[in-house]
Amino acid sequence: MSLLKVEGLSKHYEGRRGIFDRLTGAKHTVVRAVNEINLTVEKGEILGLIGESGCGKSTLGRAILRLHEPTRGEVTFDGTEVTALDAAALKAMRRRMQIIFQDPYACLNPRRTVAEIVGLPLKLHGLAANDAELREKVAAICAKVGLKPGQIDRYPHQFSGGQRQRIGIARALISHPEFIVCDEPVSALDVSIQAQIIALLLELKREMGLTYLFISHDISVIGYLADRVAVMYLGEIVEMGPVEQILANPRHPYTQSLMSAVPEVDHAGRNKRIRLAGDLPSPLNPPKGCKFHTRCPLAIDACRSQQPGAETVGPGHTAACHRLAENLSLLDETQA
Amino acid sequence: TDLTVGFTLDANTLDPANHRKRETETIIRNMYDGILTRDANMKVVPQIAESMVQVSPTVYDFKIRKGIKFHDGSDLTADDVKFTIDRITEDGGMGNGQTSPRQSLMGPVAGTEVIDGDTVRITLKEPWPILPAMLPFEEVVSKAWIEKVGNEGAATSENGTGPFKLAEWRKGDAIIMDRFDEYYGGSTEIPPVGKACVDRVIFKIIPESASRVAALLAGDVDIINELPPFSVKQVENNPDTVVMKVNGTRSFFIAMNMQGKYFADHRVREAAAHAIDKQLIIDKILGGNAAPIEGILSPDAFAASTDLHKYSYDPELSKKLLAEAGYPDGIDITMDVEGAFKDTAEATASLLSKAGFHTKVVVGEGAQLSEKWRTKGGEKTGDMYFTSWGNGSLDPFDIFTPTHKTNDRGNSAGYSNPEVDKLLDEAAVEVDTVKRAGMYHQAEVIVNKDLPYIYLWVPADLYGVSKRLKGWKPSADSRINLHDACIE
Amino acid sequence: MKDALLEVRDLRTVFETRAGRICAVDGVSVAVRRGECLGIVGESGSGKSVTFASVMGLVKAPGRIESGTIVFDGRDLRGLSPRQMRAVRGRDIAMTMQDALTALNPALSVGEQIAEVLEAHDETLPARGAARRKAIRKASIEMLGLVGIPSAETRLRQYPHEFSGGMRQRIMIAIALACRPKLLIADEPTTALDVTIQAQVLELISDIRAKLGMSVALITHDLGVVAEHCDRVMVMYAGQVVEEGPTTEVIGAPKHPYTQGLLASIPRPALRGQPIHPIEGQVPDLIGLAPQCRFYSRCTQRREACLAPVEMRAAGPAHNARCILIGGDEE
Amino acid sequence: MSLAAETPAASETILRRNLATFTGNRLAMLCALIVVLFVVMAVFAPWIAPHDPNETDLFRRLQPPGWMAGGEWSYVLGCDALGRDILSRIVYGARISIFIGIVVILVATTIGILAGLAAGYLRGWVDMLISRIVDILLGFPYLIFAIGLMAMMGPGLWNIIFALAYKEWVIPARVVRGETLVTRELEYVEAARALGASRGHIMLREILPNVLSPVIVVATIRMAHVIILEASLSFLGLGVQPPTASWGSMVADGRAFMLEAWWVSTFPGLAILFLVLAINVASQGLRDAFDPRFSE
Amino acid sequence: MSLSKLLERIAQLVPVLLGVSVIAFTMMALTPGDPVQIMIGDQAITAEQEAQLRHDMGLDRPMVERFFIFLGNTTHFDFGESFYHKRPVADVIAERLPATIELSLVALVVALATAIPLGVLAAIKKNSIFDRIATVGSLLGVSLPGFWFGILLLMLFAVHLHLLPVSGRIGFDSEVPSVTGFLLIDTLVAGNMKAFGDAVAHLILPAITLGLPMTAILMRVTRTSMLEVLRQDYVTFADAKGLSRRRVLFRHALKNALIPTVSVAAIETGSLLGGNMIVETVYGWPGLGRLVVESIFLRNYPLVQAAVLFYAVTYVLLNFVADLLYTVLNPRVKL
Ligand SMILES: Nc1ncnc2c1ncn2[C@@H]1O[C@H](COP(=O)(O)OP(=O)(O)OP(=O)(O)O)[C@@H](O)[C@H]1O
Ligand SMILES: Nc1ncnc2c1ncn2[C@@H]1O[C@H](COP(=O)(O)OP(=O)(O)OP(=O)(O)O)[C@@H](O)[C@H]1O
Ligand SMILES: [Mg+2]
Ligand SMILES: [Mg+2]
Repeated sequence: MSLLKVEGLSKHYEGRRGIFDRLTGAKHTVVRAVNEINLTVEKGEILGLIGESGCGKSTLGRAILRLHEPTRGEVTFDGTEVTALDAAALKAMRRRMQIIFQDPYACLNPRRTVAEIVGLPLKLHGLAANDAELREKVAAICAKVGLKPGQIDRYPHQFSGGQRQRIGIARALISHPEFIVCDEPVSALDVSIQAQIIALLLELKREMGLTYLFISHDISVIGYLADRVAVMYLGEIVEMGPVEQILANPRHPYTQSLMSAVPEVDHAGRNKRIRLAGDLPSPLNPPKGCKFHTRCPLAIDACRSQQPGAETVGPGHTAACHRLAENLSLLDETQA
Repeated sequence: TDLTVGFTLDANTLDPANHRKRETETIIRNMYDGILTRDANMKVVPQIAESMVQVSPTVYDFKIRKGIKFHDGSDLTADDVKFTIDRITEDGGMGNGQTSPRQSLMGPVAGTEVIDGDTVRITLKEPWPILPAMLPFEEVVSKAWIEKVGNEGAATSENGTGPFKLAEWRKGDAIIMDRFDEYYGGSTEIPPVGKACVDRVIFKIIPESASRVAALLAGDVDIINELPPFSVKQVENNPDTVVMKVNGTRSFFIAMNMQGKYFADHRVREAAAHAIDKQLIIDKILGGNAAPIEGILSPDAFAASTDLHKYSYDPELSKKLLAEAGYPDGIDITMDVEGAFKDTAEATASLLSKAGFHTKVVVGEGAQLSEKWRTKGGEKTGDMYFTSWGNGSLDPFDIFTPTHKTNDRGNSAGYSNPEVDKLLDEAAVEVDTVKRAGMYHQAEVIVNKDLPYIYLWVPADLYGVSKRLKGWKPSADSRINLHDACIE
Repeated sequence: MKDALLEVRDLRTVFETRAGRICAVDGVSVAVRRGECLGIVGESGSGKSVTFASVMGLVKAPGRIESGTIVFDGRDLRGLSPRQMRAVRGRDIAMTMQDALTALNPALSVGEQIAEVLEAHDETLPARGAARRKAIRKASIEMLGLVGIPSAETRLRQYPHEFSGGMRQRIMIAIALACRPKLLIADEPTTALDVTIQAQVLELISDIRAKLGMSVALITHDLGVVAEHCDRVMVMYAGQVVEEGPTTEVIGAPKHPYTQGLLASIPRPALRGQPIHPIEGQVPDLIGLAPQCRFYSRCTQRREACLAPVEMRAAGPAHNARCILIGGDEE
Repeated sequence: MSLAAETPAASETILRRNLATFTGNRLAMLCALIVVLFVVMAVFAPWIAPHDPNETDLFRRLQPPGWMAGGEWSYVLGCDALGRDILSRIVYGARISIFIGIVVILVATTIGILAGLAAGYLRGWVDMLISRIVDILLGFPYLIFAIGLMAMMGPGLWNIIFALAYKEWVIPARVVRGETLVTRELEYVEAARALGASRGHIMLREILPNVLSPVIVVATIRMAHVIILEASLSFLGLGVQPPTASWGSMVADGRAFMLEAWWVSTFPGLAILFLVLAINVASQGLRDAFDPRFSE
Repeated sequence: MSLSKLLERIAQLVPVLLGVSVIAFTMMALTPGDPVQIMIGDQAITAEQEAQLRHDMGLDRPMVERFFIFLGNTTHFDFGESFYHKRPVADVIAERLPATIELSLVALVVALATAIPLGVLAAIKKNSIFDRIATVGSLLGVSLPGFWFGILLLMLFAVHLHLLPVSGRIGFDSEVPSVTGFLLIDTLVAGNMKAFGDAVAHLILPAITLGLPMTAILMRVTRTSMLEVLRQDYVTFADAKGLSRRRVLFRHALKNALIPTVSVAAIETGSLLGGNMIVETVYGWPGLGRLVVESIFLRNYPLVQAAVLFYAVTYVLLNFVADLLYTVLNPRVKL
């Protein structure tokens, strides 16, 4: 059984409607941030989640943890339906499911010391008998993420970005969770620091047997550490599969263009490039049919009216596109 | 020429029958004349009436002068006078079921009629000897005009018979009046008779007393009312201004709660009376501009007694009396007072404190204090109430009765003496003035002994006046009549 | 360098702050040749932006240029009066900024923001009146067209918030290029953008560079971008240039341990399963630096000699690096 | 895994750092000192005041200050209309002004913080309700509201405090609500939620400490304001009871004598000015130190 | 702005006005003191006459009924009759309004006209002597108790120097027909420059006393937001474009910096209107504030209630105007 199973998960943000909008029957402004997502995460694996800014990656991560109450759908964690838990049970469940945030500055309360921040889960869940034990545990986990014991009584502003990210990781790990949503934990960091954190996360995973949902917009990072990848576009997963498959043989035109847009040191002088026109459409008024058709060079009439369903294109590899059967490559199309 | 008066308050309305405010009347009085009026010595004299005859204790006849014109040019008739009085005295007399708020000022009027063309007869339900003293408070309006413009029109415009007619009313700022050139001349008993002297008079509203004084010193205004006593020197030292004063009609006194714990005891009241050095306060705070009193009546009032026992300033005696009453260490009391009289009350309180009455002054708002003290027989709380009572008519009826009759509206002390009640009731309807005066004297003597109040003083009304001004004198009823005033 | 458009020598820019004196740019020498694209890479705070703000004369208090020469097209920019400098800015040297959302004035229409540069610098315009306005309008529309924004006429009336991130970046580029500058300083033009949009914008800059024959200084911390777009690259670390040279050489055979570490720490799908080797530690604080190799504390190959000041050394014909390991004369 | 480079700072707290910034500001420090002096003066009034502030002596009525003809040095600042020593009354008056200032601000800030936190964090109908109340109270002119309340409740020290606090809480509430709306979206709040923290914990332990510094800044500025408001109420005759001295009522009582005895209202007026100015300058310093967004 | 948003704004007024009405009504109703008693004072009255008066004033009905009558009448702009003026309250207020509005507006304009340039200058010359003086000056401005300062000004300029008039809105030599009620406008309409000068002379001291704290606050706000804006990337970018200093400062920076100034000005104008009874008292200015305070003391319920409603409406409208101004200054904001 998968550790985490997400079925038909949606999260819609409803805009405020004034009295008169209601009287005149004006429509809600609804942001369909996440739409009908199905995915599973196996124990011990890293599922990479990739997509452009605003496509709903963070929302999905938070909806899974019920940090944002999902609009529809089910999340099952280790056999328990998270979406059906009451407040007390949910609190207990939060020991087991944690999150690491993108912004190392905003994710730590500036008015609390490291010991307080990292020790908070122990306090909340009554995991430490007394202060001494709490400090001991905090010191231990801090050491594990590479912070010095002498630093635990300092405030976040006294640390650099990379160190702050370590504090955030320590906080997520101290209650010994099994599953962690990593919401772009490295994108705010400099290259050299980024590598430190990635190495740390991999090491911790190995040591503690963790499972990650790893969100990033950087294909290189995902390609380096994920076991499987899900590609999101405008609130939906357009392609999902083992990382080697996706890298070597992306089937969805969006995945293909994403890959080719990444500037890479190794590919210097590459002259093949898929140039996508336009920007990500607004989730307020998502296009009908296939969400990608407005930017897709391969779009046909069907794409404009019908939404494609996910089809299996390889072992564990699915994609949602009307033209999968033709096995086209965008590169060929646009270079022609 | 213009004459400007720096005046404390704006008129509420210009309708003579629809207000209850002295200041409003002062302004209105320069545009409207009354049936009767007073001269500078407070003597009641005819104005629009040519003469007054008391036919019986309850019937008065007024012969109306001929040739008086309203400002709109129409002639004044006896009908207008009847209309004026009916409008005030009849229930619903204002129209729309409204009754004039001035009704109660006219006592028990039963009705008015016009007899033989130019005589107006007022009939009373019961004898009320002070009707002539009260009539100067009312002004005559034109029936036709009121019927034309209605109460709304009368509130903001005027059509009187007075020496000035309204030019402009800048609400809250000033009322500007022009001379009425067809003025009949005013009361024949107050010379000079004739048109007003100045072309234009302006009542400029300056509520702050310091600003009012400043305006006078700066030459912006020619007369200011309510000159504060401490500014007298300033005004006198200024080469262009002088102070004018006139005996006031408002008596100040301290009510002692006779239903309370301490002041039910006569010795305590007496002790309090001896604790206060009236003359000191009059000299130091009121600048000497007040007359001490030993009874409620002002020295100028009808039947005021001059031979009442004086409770001299004697703090030792106070302490002794207090000790006798069982309070050798003195007592802790509060003294309620309205903000306006705070300083004199505090000075009084400090004198009381020195004599063993440890007095805390509590400043309250007029509305709240009258609810607390003027309970008309209801329960009373509190110890002392530093207050005053105005008596524009200078008739004891209007001050003695309300403050001393059992459970009457102004009886803050909760005083009750059947003998005094009886005297006051009888005096109110006694037509023989000598007898009436005797009754009041008798009552004063009793009250002076019973001591429900500590009678303090009657302050003089002070005016600051420019030396350019001639022919004007202040009046004890605090009116400012500008008919005779001239500017050099 | 004889064909250098911009030549900066020994630039030192400092900030006097309450905490102490920050030497943000410490003896930086840089040259941008005519028509070339120079990439400047380095971690956050390494002095990339301040170096070019110094060139533009835009260092604001508490910062100031302490020493160095800045020669642009034969003119010494440091000797110019503020007024003369303003004439250079926007006309000869233009700049785009990292975040287009904050760099475009939210209160002014896009049209006005383009027009005002033309108004300020373009001498070919008619002197005044309707003709001038018309000419400016025409030029503005042309610029928006150049950066690929359709229906420019209506777009000119709109405000920055009505555009997407990529479009804003293009508008900023349009503004920068309005007077056909000789040098474009592009300060992290794509960091805030998504990869697909980033590709569009970078391609646009390359296209225009070719079309107008201008030089570009492309500031970034993405080595991939440099690899794909720049002729030469300069690596900065803690206020100093640590390595510079042709892109292929620097990326293909980096000489400085920092550059090497940087390249090694980029996670790449190719390295799946293998451990990456991050540079340990972090960038030193710029206050009170010792006169030693700035990379000393993080360097895996550090030795005693690194504790003395280290100068740039030639590592190839046009390739220099600031490391004692170069040239074999290590002690 | 080790970190070679160390962060520079020793173990200092934000508070200490802010205080250091604040103490570095000489003018602000001076003014803070003046405020402290005023407080000391208020607390030790009986030992400082040369005379009994309520001791009237009609023979000293409107006696000029010591240095003027007719003045006495033992009554340095002269006497008021009842011959009371103005200096002593100012010293005692500080008690009223400062007490009212502090209590009103404490009460209002406490209420305001709770209301603002609830509105900003809980949103929904709580926010709706609180925001409407805030709107209503804001629509009410301050002085008219206070005068109305004073008329309703009658005079008295505590009534003044109520009358002012009733409306004053709205200001910190608005500030806190605004800050909370921003802070609640920050990731550390989300992190606390993800860890299973309760709403109470999040509001009081995570958000509150972070919205406190603007509140402190606003509170000091408002304290200056409240002191003037109290004085204004006293000026309109709705202040504390005599003979208790309040600066506002001293100015009010003295204004009538402005022409003949300027000292009666000028010295208490200056006292208000100095205290309020000192609080304002000090709070400006606080603001620069605690809320860098406001400072340059 | 869309119609529905406009309607929404108006709808928001309703709960505020209702709340203000309820508070104003209950506050007055709970205040001890009887208007009839106050009106009668010391004078004689019989119980029937008193009952009659109370009836005429509408005070003989139960409180709840009075409240609903008040609400009902208010909906069609009938605020009842002033107890003492015996005229519709709306008329009495309307007569006093021009004075109050004129004074407040002039104070506002003076405040804005001095605060904005000073604030900008202080921001540009940050930490200069000028900045320091302006900072201290503005702190002084907010720290001066208006009632005391007003008296000082009055004593100095009117009494001792005789430069300016002591009180009132205009002298009596200059009569102008009332067109708008705003004397500055009326005198100009009448073409009477002497009267205009006179009206200005009367306005100077009250406007300074009233406007000074506001000037101080607005100056600080402008300075702070200007400094904030000057740090923004778009200002740097504008500099990088080689624009003239003037254009950068005024077109790019100031337009954005004014946004907080506008919202603070809206709030402060509300307090100008509602807070000027002190200034009106000191300078004998025939405005609404003084009337309202007098009316509270006299328990003139209808007038107080109507005036408070007026203030609330003004407050909401001012904020509305500020919102409209926002959209001009900041196109991101849409109503
Ligand atoms: N609280 C919210 N209320 C309304 N809309 C929201 C909210 N949070 C997110 N959205 C919208 O939902 C969409 C998805 O947002 P989300 O933050 O999940 O994107 P993302 O993929 O994480 O983007 P990024 O890479 O920028 O972090 C966006 O259009 C965003 O505007
Ligand atoms: N206004 C300033 N005041 C104080 N120090 C400053 C200021 N601006 C820059 N610095 C300092 O100068 C150094 C270099 O800054 P710079 O902006 O050039 O870095 P950068 O390489 O552009 O970094 P990034 O990639 O983050 O843009 C920083 O360490 C910073 O501390
Ligand atoms: Mg995200
Ligand atoms: Mg930079």
